[in-house]
Amino acid sequence: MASVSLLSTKGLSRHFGGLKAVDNVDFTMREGEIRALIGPNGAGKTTFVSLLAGRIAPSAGSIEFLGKDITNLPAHKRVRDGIAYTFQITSIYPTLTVFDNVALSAQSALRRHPRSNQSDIAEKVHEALGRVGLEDRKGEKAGTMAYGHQRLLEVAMGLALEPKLLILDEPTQGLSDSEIESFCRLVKEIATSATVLLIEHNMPVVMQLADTITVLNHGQILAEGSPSDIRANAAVQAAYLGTG
Amino acid sequence: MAFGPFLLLATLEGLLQAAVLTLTALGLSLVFGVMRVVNVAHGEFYMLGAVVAWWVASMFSLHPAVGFFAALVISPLIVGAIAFASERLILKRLNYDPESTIVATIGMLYIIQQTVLLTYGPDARPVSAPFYYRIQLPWFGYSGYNLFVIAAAIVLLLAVWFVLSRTRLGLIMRATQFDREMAQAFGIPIERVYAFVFAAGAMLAAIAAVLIVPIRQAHYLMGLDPLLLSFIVVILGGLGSLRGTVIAALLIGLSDGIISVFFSPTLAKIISTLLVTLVLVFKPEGLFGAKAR
Amino acid sequence: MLEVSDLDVYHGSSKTLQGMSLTVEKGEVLCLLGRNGAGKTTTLRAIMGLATAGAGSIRLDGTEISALPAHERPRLGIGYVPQGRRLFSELTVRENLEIGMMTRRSPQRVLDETLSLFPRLQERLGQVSGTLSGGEQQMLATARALCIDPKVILLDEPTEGLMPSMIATIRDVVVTLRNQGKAILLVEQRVEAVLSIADRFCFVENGKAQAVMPVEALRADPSLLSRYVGVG
Amino acid sequence: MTDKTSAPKSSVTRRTTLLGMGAATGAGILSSVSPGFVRYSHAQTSAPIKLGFECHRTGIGASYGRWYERVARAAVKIINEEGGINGRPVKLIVEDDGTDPKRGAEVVEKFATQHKVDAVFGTLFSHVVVAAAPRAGELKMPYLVVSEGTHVSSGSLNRYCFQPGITDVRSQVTSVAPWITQNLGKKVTMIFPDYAFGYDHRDNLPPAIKAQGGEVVEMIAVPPTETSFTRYLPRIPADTDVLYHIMVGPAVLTFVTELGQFYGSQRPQIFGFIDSVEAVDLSTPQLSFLDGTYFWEGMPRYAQKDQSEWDKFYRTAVGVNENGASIADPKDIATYAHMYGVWETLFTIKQAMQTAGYNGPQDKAKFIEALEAIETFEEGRDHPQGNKIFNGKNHQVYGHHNISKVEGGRMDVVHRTSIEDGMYEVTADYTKMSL
Amino acid sequence: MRSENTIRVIALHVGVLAALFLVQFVLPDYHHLALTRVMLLAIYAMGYNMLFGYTGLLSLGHAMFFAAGLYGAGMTAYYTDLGVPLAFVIGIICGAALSLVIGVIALRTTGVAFMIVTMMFGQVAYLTITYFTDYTRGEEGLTMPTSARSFDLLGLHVDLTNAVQRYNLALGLLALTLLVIFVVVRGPIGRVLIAIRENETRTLMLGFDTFRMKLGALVLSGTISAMAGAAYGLMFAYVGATFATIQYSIEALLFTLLGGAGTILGPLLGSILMFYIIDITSEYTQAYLLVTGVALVVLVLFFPKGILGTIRERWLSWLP
Repeated sequence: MASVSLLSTKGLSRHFGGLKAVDNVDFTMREGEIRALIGPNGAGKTTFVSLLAGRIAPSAGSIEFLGKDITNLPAHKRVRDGIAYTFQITSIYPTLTVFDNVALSAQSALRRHPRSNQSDIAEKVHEALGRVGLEDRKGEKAGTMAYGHQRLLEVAMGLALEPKLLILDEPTQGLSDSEIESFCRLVKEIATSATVLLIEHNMPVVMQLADTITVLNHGQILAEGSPSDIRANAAVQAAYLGTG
Repeated sequence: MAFGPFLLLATLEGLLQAAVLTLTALGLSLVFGVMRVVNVAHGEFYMLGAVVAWWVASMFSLHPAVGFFAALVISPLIVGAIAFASERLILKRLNYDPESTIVATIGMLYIIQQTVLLTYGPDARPVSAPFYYRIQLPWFGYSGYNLFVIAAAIVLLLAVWFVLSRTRLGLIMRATQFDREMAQAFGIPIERVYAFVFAAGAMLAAIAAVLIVPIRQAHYLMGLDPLLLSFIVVILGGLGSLRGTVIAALLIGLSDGIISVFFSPTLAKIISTLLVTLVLVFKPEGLFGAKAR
Repeated sequence: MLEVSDLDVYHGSSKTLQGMSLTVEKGEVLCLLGRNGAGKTTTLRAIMGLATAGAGSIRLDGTEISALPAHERPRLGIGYVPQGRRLFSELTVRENLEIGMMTRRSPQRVLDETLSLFPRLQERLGQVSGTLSGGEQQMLATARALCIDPKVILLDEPTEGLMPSMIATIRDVVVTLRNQGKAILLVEQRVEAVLSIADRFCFVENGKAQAVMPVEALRADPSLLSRYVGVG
Repeated sequence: MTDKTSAPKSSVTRRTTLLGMGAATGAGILSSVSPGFVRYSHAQTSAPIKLGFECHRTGIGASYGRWYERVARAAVKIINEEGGINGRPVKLIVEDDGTDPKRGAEVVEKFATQHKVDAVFGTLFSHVVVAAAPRAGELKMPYLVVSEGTHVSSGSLNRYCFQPGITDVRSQVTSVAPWITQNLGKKVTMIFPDYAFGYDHRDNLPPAIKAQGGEVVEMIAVPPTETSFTRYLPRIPADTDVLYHIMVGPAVLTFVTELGQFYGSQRPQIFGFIDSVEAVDLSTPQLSFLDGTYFWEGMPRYAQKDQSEWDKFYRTAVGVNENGASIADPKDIATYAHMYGVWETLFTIKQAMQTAGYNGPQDKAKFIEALEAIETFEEGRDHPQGNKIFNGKNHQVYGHHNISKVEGGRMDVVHRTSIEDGMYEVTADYTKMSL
Repeated sequence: MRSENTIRVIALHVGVLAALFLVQFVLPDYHHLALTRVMLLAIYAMGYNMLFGYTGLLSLGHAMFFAAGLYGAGMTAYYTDLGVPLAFVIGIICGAALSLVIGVIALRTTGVAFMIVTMMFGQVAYLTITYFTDYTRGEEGLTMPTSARSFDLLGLHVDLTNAVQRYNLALGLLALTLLVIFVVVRGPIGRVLIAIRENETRTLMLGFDTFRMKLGALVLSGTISAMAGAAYGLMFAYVGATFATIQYSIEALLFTLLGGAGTILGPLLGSILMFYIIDITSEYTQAYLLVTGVALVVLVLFFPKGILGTIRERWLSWLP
């Protein structure tokens, strides 16, 4: 491929006891794309992105990000390098205000820029909240907001980290149809400034957003290709229907 | 004294210490195992057991044995009832949140201790042993009652083991310990189990106290030492593991008796506390926990 | 037999069930289908009293049980086979079954019948259940629930992670139970499994039953699946 | 909460200093309207003299505290019946220090600044004394302890600290050592608490025994929190002639019991300090082993055949029967061997205040000087334990000691030391410190 | 809205300090002295709150840090001629060093294990003090010599036996602590600490080295507590093992819980209230610790947020 590889894994594996949750995965992402990661329950999707984000350590294999081996880098340092992870289950700080939630991310990102101050943080927070459309709620306590807004806040926190790679773990879960629609617009907008790795069950969303789809099953890559390729792939159908 | 006889004495003392410690620590371990509650007031239940024993024994002016055995029955019951009530009134309302229950049991510690101070007073008071029999060995004498305590503790331990592993009650408790929600899904009233376990844990401490009080006297501040030692034993043995608790109590009891002769007892305490702390940090399942089961 | 109507369940401040309704009749298998997090497991947990229900009602044989404490519900005859089996893994097979027997003081007959369904467990009564193979564990989890002699059985993804042969065994047992007249509420991801044993199925989305229909409808129109579950 | 009747001189100095510091310009105005000056303007003579009693009501010193308080109340009652001090009634104010050094220091502060007492007395446990003494000195509060420890006599405290009611450990040890070596044996093993006053024994016994040609063959220190002692006993050398023991706290009974079980009848001679069994009934079955052993007693617990009329009077006044137990409750054994110190301290306060013409806190210096001027106490109602010599330089009293033998569940005096037996060279001199 | 709050918050703190300064002119002697003590205890509790209230780590061994300051400063003053200011600094350094060592080990655990580990370390510290009796005089403790009761610093002569100077010194230290905590807590670091308290994994995934942050919080907390200990020992001329007992660790917890964990002024309020509650009840009963017990149970059952925490939740959301 012509474009630069942003992230790649080689032989990445993670075993829990006898279970091979992620098994020898070679995976590459190009800069600027929207990649969807799909697969049936228990296929190892969440384990795989946890390995990318550094939440768990791999049993074998290596991860490279921007040409640098990050396999042994602790999670917080990967974030500083530009990998942001938003949680599958909403994981905001419910007792803090929306502003403070995002300010934490902004603060983390701004450490890369020396001599930034409180007003720089505020500026970044405004920008991130503006992008997800939560600007007028910055004074609210995050936990009191509606679920859909909490998901957006989660994304804003990811954005304020100024990631090069944004991992969205089931972002549309629990959202209503209209919310999903605006969410898709948001992801497309995000993709103009960052590479997006999307784990999603909602196939219409995947089909609409993804440039490339990777299908995991039993911890291995079952298929990879454009949405139309995947739609036509018999093995994928089989995996979903439980015969694989 | 020559080393041989000395070792014998240290062993006897160590066994006595271990016997009492096992019972006390078992109570703490049971409560932690089943309820996941760290009961900081455990030592006060021990103290309460001794104080109630004095009170019961002093009501019977017949042969000391009558008072003692009456205390052995009544004291654990009263202590158990108090523990039961405090579980219902306090711990249950906290929903067994680990950190809140620690703070609450610290509060209970003071409440029990200070209430005893108000009612029983600050003196150390003796309870007569059911019998006095001094065994004269060639090198030193030893109290026959101490041997009785060791034997009684072994009998009690076997009883606890039997209840836990061979009875319905034990099965219910173990099921609750492993998966509280599934226990509920199979009709086990876990709230009642919790209250019972908390009371039973306190009763074990109380029994240990009744056994020891003819040797050590009842005093309102006597609860802190057994508490810390029980913590040490439970951590070493693995939180919630019965077999580990017994092994650790023997280890601590015996080594304490022997080490403190070669080193200062304070130094022995410093070293053992430090070691146990490091065990908790670096091997949180305990030395004999989990895998030994 | 079992009737859930307009049930709300909160988890923290967010609603995981909002207005869930379903009924399961004697001698039928109702299968819940839906995406991850749609509220299937929560529905089962709410019926067992393990998830706190807000508004709504749960009736068993016409009796309202939603106010009962969790431990009293199985005593009315609801057997639960949870996701991930959740055996008392440090207890032996026999002890796990004993706990089931204790729930409603089942007669010995129940144990005999249960073991006759799972002969492999009969051979392993003394074994610590955590050391069983995955399939055996699933058998034990099911057997444990059967030991309470239930009228209603709730099964949460019983075939998850099992080998095909084991899946067949579980399926056969479910069919046997249905034929015995028990009401079965099944959560299942594998459409194939659903098609082979369910009588009716129910799509769950956003904590609510979106559609209930006989399984024939799904057989006739597989696109229903992608519409509701988003597969394919 | 403040006492409007006393004259808080210290509040004036505080405000003056504040002005001096220039900490606030408004201070002058504030202080001129503050109530301190108003209060100071009318002195009074009928108001009571307030004595603060720092009491070990709780903690390990509690049994002492209970009896010290009874004695203090009995003595104050007599003083008031006889017209008080300088025509003013004495008011006793009791505060519990929990036998805790930190609280002890706070209690002294509370006495000085809230109750505004004229003197504080009564503390027993030496760690409490050590913690509270500096605060007493800085608050210029006369602090009369009944503590036995050598901290007063050794000069490590300050000019406001006195011990006029009871001898110090050094004196006790010095005076009994000759009797021990002459009557019990020359090879001594000592068991003592690994703690403050245990050290006073540790430091003073070996030289005293050596001076008599004897030898301390082993010193066994036991942590004060220890609850079991058997494991220390094998360290007693077999050739020990005399076992010298001193224990304190709730575990004393255990100690004696375990000693009994360990030795049975084949025991060395045993000499102990009564502290080991203070407030403990000797007829407790576990203690039968003590029969034939000896104890140091400040004042004999059991009424002796030659009981003085003063002992008789004092015993009745503090509610103790001839067996050293409470008249009201014969199971409640007194700390009789020590508690006379409280009684004698109170009468000493009265004596010194009268000599000084004490009329209020402004006369504190005169009160201190009057105390320092005392040279002897005559045996009498005010000093029922016996006559004594007081050293105004190190603020310590010296008196007789009793050595009693346990027989048939009671103790009888077999030897009474002379005052000179307990004297030693005094190096401390508090009078050089400023007041 | 934010800046308006900031003004209010600053006004509140300045007001509290000003009030503490002004009350010394009207307070009766005893309360003047008591407040001196309470202010030092409040510093200790504020240090504790840094860890418990803001970072969410419940330590049951904080007395060891107080004691590190107490003994570090006290023994320096007792055994050397380095002078009071240097002794004070040494006390603080001891506390900082101890908290660093303890932190590196204890922070490997969380939750209940952290509580037990800190409690055990606290007990080890206490036993160590009693073990080295030859130097520390164990339970009896050390009384500061006259030479350590006054010092000259920057041309000022400070007399520690003088109640007024002591009060204002304590107030100065309190103000300093308040300022440090205010700056830390209201700034970016405070936000991260609170984030760790609320959700540590998430904070890690936002790119913060949570272990380092927690360690920093523990060291700051231990150092502030040690400063309180050093000041306490030097000002009140006594150093003793009681200050290292578990009960003393629990007092810090109690003060903080009562006033409101995670509020800047909570520990101060809690210290003042608890001191007077115990002081007053001890006049009526010997079992004054009963109050401590009841307070702990009632707080944890009904007011887990403490006084200021409850006020903040119900009425004044701007309260720091």
